[in-house]
Amino acid sequence: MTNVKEPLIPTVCVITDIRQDTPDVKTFRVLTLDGKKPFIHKPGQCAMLSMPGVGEALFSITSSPTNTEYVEFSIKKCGCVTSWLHAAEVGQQITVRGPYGNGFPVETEFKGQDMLFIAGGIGLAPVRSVINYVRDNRANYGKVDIVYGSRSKDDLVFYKEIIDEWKNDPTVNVHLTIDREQEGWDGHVGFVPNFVKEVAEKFDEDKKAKTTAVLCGPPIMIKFTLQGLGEIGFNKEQIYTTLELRMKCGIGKCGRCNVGSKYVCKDGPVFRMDQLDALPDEY
Amino acid sequence: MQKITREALIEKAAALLSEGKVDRVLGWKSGEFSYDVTPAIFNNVEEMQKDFVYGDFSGANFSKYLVKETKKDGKVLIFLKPCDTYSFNQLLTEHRFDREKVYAVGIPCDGMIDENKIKQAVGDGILSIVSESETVKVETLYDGVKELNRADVFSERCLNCKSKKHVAYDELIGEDGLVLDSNRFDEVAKLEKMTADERFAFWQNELSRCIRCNACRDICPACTCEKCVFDNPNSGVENKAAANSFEEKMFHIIRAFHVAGRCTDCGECSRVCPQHIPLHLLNRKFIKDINTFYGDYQAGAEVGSRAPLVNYTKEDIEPSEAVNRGDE
Amino acid sequence: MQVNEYKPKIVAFCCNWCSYAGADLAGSNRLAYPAEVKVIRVPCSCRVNPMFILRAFQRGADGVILCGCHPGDCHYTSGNYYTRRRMALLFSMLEYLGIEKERTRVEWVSAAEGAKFAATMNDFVATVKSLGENKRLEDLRCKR
Amino acid sequence: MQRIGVFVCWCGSNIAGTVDVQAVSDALGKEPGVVFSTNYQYMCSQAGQDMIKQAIKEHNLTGIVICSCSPRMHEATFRKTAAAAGINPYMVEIANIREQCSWIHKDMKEGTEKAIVLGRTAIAKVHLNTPLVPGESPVTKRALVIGGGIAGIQTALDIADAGFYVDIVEKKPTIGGKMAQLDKTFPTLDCAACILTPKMVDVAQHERIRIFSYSEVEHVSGFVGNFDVTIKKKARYVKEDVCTGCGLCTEKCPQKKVPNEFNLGMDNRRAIYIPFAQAVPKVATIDADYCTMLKTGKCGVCSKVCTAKAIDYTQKDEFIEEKYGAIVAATGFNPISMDKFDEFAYSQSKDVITSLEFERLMNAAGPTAGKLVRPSDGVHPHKIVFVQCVGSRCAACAEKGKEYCSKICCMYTAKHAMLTRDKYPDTDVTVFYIDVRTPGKQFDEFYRRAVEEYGVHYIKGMVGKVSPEGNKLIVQGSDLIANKQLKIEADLVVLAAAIEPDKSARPLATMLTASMDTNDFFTEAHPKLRPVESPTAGIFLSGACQGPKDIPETVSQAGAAAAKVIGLLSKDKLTGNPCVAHSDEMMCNGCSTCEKVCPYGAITYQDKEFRGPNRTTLIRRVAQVNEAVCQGCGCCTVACPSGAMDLKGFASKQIMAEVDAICK
Amino acid sequence: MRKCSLSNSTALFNKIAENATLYIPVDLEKGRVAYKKYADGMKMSDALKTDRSAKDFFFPQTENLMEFKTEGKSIEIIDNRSEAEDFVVFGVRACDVKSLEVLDKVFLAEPVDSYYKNRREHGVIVSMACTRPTETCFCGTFGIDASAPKGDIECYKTDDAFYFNAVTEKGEALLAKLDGVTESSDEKAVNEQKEQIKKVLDKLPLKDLKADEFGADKTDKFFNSPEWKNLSEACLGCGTCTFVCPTCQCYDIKDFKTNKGVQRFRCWDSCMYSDFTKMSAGQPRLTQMERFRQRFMHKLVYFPTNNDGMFSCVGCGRCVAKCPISMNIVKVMKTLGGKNND
Repeated sequence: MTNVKEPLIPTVCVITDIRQDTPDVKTFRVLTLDGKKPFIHKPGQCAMLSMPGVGEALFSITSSPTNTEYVEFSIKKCGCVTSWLHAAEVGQQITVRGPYGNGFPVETEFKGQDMLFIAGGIGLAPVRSVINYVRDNRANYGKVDIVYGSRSKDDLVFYKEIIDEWKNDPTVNVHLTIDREQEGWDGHVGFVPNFVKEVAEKFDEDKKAKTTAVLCGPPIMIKFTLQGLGEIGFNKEQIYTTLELRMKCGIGKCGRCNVGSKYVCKDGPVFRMDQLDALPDEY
Repeated sequence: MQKITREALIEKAAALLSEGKVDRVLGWKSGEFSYDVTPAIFNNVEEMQKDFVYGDFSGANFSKYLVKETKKDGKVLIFLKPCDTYSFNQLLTEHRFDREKVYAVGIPCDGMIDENKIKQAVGDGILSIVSESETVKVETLYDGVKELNRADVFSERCLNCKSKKHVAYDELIGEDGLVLDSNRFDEVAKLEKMTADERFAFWQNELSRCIRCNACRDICPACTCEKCVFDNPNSGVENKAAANSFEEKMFHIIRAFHVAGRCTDCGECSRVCPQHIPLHLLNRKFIKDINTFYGDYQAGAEVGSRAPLVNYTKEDIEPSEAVNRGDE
Repeated sequence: MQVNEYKPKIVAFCCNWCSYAGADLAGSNRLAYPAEVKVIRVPCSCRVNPMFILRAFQRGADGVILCGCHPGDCHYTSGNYYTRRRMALLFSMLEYLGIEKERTRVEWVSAAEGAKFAATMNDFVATVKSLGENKRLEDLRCKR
Repeated sequence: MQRIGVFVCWCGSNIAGTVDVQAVSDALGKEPGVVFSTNYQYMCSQAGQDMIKQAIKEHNLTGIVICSCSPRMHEATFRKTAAAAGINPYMVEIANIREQCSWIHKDMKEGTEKAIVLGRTAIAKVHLNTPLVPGESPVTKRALVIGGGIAGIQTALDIADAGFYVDIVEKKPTIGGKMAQLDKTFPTLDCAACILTPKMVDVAQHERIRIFSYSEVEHVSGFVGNFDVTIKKKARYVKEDVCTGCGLCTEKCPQKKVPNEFNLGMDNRRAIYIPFAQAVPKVATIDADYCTMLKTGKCGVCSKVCTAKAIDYTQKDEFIEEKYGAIVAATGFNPISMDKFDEFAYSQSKDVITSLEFERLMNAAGPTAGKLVRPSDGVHPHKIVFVQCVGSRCAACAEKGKEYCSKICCMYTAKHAMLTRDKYPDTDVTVFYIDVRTPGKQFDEFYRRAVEEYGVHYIKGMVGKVSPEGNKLIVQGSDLIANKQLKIEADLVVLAAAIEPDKSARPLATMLTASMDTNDFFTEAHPKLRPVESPTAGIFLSGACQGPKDIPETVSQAGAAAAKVIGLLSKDKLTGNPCVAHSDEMMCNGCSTCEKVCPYGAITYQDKEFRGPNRTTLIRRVAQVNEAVCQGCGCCTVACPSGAMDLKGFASKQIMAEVDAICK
Repeated sequence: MRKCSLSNSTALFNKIAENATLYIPVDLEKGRVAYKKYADGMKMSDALKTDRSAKDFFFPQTENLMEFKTEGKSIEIIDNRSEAEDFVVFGVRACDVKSLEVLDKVFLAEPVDSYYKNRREHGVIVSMACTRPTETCFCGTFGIDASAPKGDIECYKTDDAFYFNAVTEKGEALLAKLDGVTESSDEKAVNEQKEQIKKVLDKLPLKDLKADEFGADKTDKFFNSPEWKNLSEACLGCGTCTFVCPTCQCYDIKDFKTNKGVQRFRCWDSCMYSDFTKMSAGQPRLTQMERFRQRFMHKLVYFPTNNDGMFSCVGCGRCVAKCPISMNIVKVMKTLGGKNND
């Protein structure tokens, strides 16, 4: 196990930085009270953040494990805890427990593979952790393509990082798209599934075979992207996604996050598409 | 009163189904033992002939199922015992189901049996229960056949039956009965006569057993909220399990209060309580008070009546008088 | 050593039009009543949900008093008539559960009855004081 | 999470005298969400308000808590301040640390502690406040004045003169009210009729005023700017538009034995009558209780003599429905009944009369044509005793009298005494009084003249008993100054009966949802700052229905009420109260419980489509609140078992947060 | 094997109570049976089952996890668990003994639930064979032997005596302390009782109920069965079955604002509740059918899949007796279980 001591008792941490990414997404930098990272994690893992009296909720860790200074969470305002967090200020303490879940197999299955990252909207949050992990361990992976789309330019999370760092990284191909035409946008316009198909269609068969796709976004996007990738010859074994379902305890005991016999918080949240297919349709 | 047989009901249902007056039947389905009868939907006579039962354990009040059933297509046949008809009317008053989608057949009832009383009387291992007019023959694993008086194993609520009269139906099988003079408030009166300390001890003992399974609420024909306040995180009173005696009381007081003036005293809450808490004594207290303070009122007696808590007179009793009646 | 006098917590719900104004009048006339009484302003006594009253007890109140316009004087015509029925039933139920009936009260106080407001509060606080702490409807968690 | 600013007001020493305001602002500054906390001498002053505005901008505040006087005093002020600084006015909460804290507690420690709790409570509430936007509703540009006495007349004239339509509803056959019954008025002694009747004529002739005489308000619904009123025009069996007021019928009517209420029953009138010569409208009215034709179907004299053919025995009560933007209550007063005052022998002797009866006796148009004689035998009285405060200031005898001072008796008694002495210098006049109160312009001078110039005997003391003995009245009383018991033989005793609101006021108040005090006087929205408005929006108060008043006061209040009405009617739109009920459709089960308790009929039901599980559509019956009609009482919120109904500004969660904060 | 005559049972209970808090099943009014903290002279119930299972001792209905104090922007966590005291639960039947094994699989699996573990370590189970199993019993379906339950101490009550046998170290330690009130004995009476029980078990109406069709990796076989709809039709969505169930362990974690801080506690939750899986993003188990299916799939398929074939139903029959509408796992198994259960 990682550094989880009492599984349900969290650690007090402090928000040291808040960045407004999009109108409804903020990224929170979190450190322990003595200024350290709260935990060591794997890309794709989650952690439980809470404000006592407001509630506890699970968020994917957006920062890469290779970041030695802090962890970050990018959070979309949608419920009670998230609204509270969005109203919080730097210096606010919160409680943190985790990390939870299996994470992406970056040190095993992903090694040596070409990576195709596909994300829509806030779905980039967990994927960013892997992208930066891969960039920081560049030698271990093949080519990297990132397809990312959102409703509008303003809704692209991490836009600055994408433009300043990813786009400037010669080893990474960034493909951005937005749903509808917008003034001041000269990039691609269209939905992610079609765009992915466009991008990946250009891969030769060899590359297609050694590419692993990491997919995260709204269910409808996932559905059509899968369909598209299938059409151009991707296997389900090549595609990974991450689920975030009704998790409460984070340790596979409270009984609500199972899909069939798998607990999302423990056995997931990262599933390979073929594994997911084997589970009953209840997610 | 004539005994209604399973066959008579199947015959009635068969006729209605074949005439196309109804599309399905809400009825009682036999179980593993003599007493574990389950509400079920029967789509045809064959299904009924296979599993439909009507007897001493067909006590469940089906009215509440109409909320769900009338959202579906087609018309449903429901058999209503006299006490069920009050809930039926109350639900109609509150616009909770579509009357057009229901065909209600009133059936007489001479009281249901409480299997727990049988279990208490004969012990473990009940293999069969055969009902006769005055007695009940119970075969057990350990002691052979025992004969019990029906009257001794009647459901508590049937012992205090308030009415044999059907207040709603499309069709009646058999003859209608009368509204009865019941002694259903005796237990409440007994409690009222106790000292405050005794009452407190009584309820503390009863309510402390509550496991908050919500069976009382979920079976209650008056509890048909889209979302109960106790389940709604925004209500400010949501709680899942009573953490202490306060929350036990809170839940039961508020639940009783929310159904005050709407509760028909069908007794389902006490019947289903796995902890055997006499919850009906809370509801009956409100009914008794309402009758005393504001004049007799029977929820569900007629559709559209104005419940006491949504009504008033200028001469109503003051709260201080309401609690000081026993002092003189 | 100084013995700490028992100070009950009293929540008073007052309707905006009569009783809250009555409380204000008591203030304007400098009619003293114990500081243990804290008023919550509601538009009408009929806004007071039995849940609020139970909530107050849960949170550690020792007495809850509900003040509204005199029957017939409701700013909203009929609100206090409903209050009267609701509270008659609720209080009767609380008593049925063995909870001291003196901890809850409904009093009709008009905007002109500053003196009655003060007298009522003095009397209510004294009554609750004589009962002592609320033990039968308490939630110990809240007291921590 | 709100960013809350806390502002603690000293109110000079009003608050700071018993509350350590610094300690309060310090303590509240530590509460969660509070980013700014301060205190100041007068928060309501311009400087104080500027301070709030500045803090809102500097600290980017989203919620405001003011610890000050009652919200009934300055809530509106501070809401405006907040709005001026750009935040929603409903993000302001007031902690009442003056009326409900500093003024009632003497101990600094106690006061400070309580003020902190009250502040915390307000903070807890503000945390859950949401910006509210009031709805708008149109204003019907017509006013209704209920009561046609001098108050109603003046109000109606002023409103009409400002260009708005006014209807007066008067239950009697004529307008004029009490003032029409008076002889002279104090302190100027000018004749009441001379100054009143021209105004009555003005009303009758005003193009924007309609008079519904012999009419009553039957039903009122709606709300400020939009009242729907049903007026019952009682059948008077005379066609109002046809009758010329010639009065022939009133002379020919064979039914002569009807007590004349205008003269307080001291003489008789006919069954068909015109109350007095200057009545407006000058139209005859048949008293159905006495008319032989209406009772037996035999007579018809009046119909026969009426050349205008105005008599209509088949007339029925007529119901008129009209919309109004504002309603003025001007229902006036009556002397209380003397039935319970047996000690003054009012019911035993005809020569014990009330002051109003005396007024009629002195009036040239009265039963004796102005000649002062004893009602019993018509003999001129040589000794008159006036008894003041009969039923007034009667704290000990609340079951028969009134606790309050009736205010006008001292002056009219002085007037009566003076007029008596002036007309009949041979008549000896004695006045028993508790105190003589003369706080009005020229009042004390008037009273002094009665004593000094007219030789009226004023005796401080109360009359204990009046007993008829032969044709005399023995008045037993005490002279508190001489400290002796007196026994006076009088010919006439005049009782200054207390005055009380007209009996029609209470049912009217219920219809108007306007509040009343224990004495059935209408309550004003604020005793000092809003004395002519009822707390119920759109209802205004004119004259003695709000409290005892003399004529000048009544007229000035009538004008003031008119000004308020004009202010209201001159608006095209009204912004409503945003603190209204709101139904959460997802929670509502359509049971109709809330609809049944709503006093305004603001709740209706609608079948609406909702998304069900698995892409199905559900149709559910759900409650809808008409925000323009809802007045925000919150009755529905408690009736609703599922908690779907909540009240904006007084949400369940907010109230519970307040409860929590108080009980902490 | 140790023996203690029934006439000496008060001394026995007193002796146990000297060492640890003792809970024994007690008969209450109207046929209720519940565990009560033993007090001198208290009479033990002979009833087959307590209304609520022994689960409550280890996984209580509500339990405080921790407290928080907040001031300004800072938070303090206070782990205010009280030291668990040693306790003994007397007379736990085979099904309930097995249920603890099921709960162990959940709570003692990594990461270990220390709250549960703490109680488990401090609790001693004295199991007792069922001499009079009832018609709702079907522990045999899951391979449980009602005649030989294995608590920390196994206990057999005959007409005249208690017989004890320590099973675990904890049991041995406790039994050793009872030397003064027990005597050594052979196993004859116990064996006779076991034989007797076996005969009765063979006569139970549910003796033929088989679980063979269910078990690990059978998700596909049952998940999409059309029967779920009919089975769940009448389900009220109350939590009775889950709360009387000795193996149901779903919980919720909630915060309660006290007057001074925040208390985080956990309480039982039920997969039958409509809001169990509700979250801001949606509801994966939309109707009662899905929730109903979840409960039985979990007991009969998912749990065995994750725990080497162990079912998370122990056949105690409480849900069979308590369900307000008499729907239960037996009916589910018979309906879904194909030919074996016809």
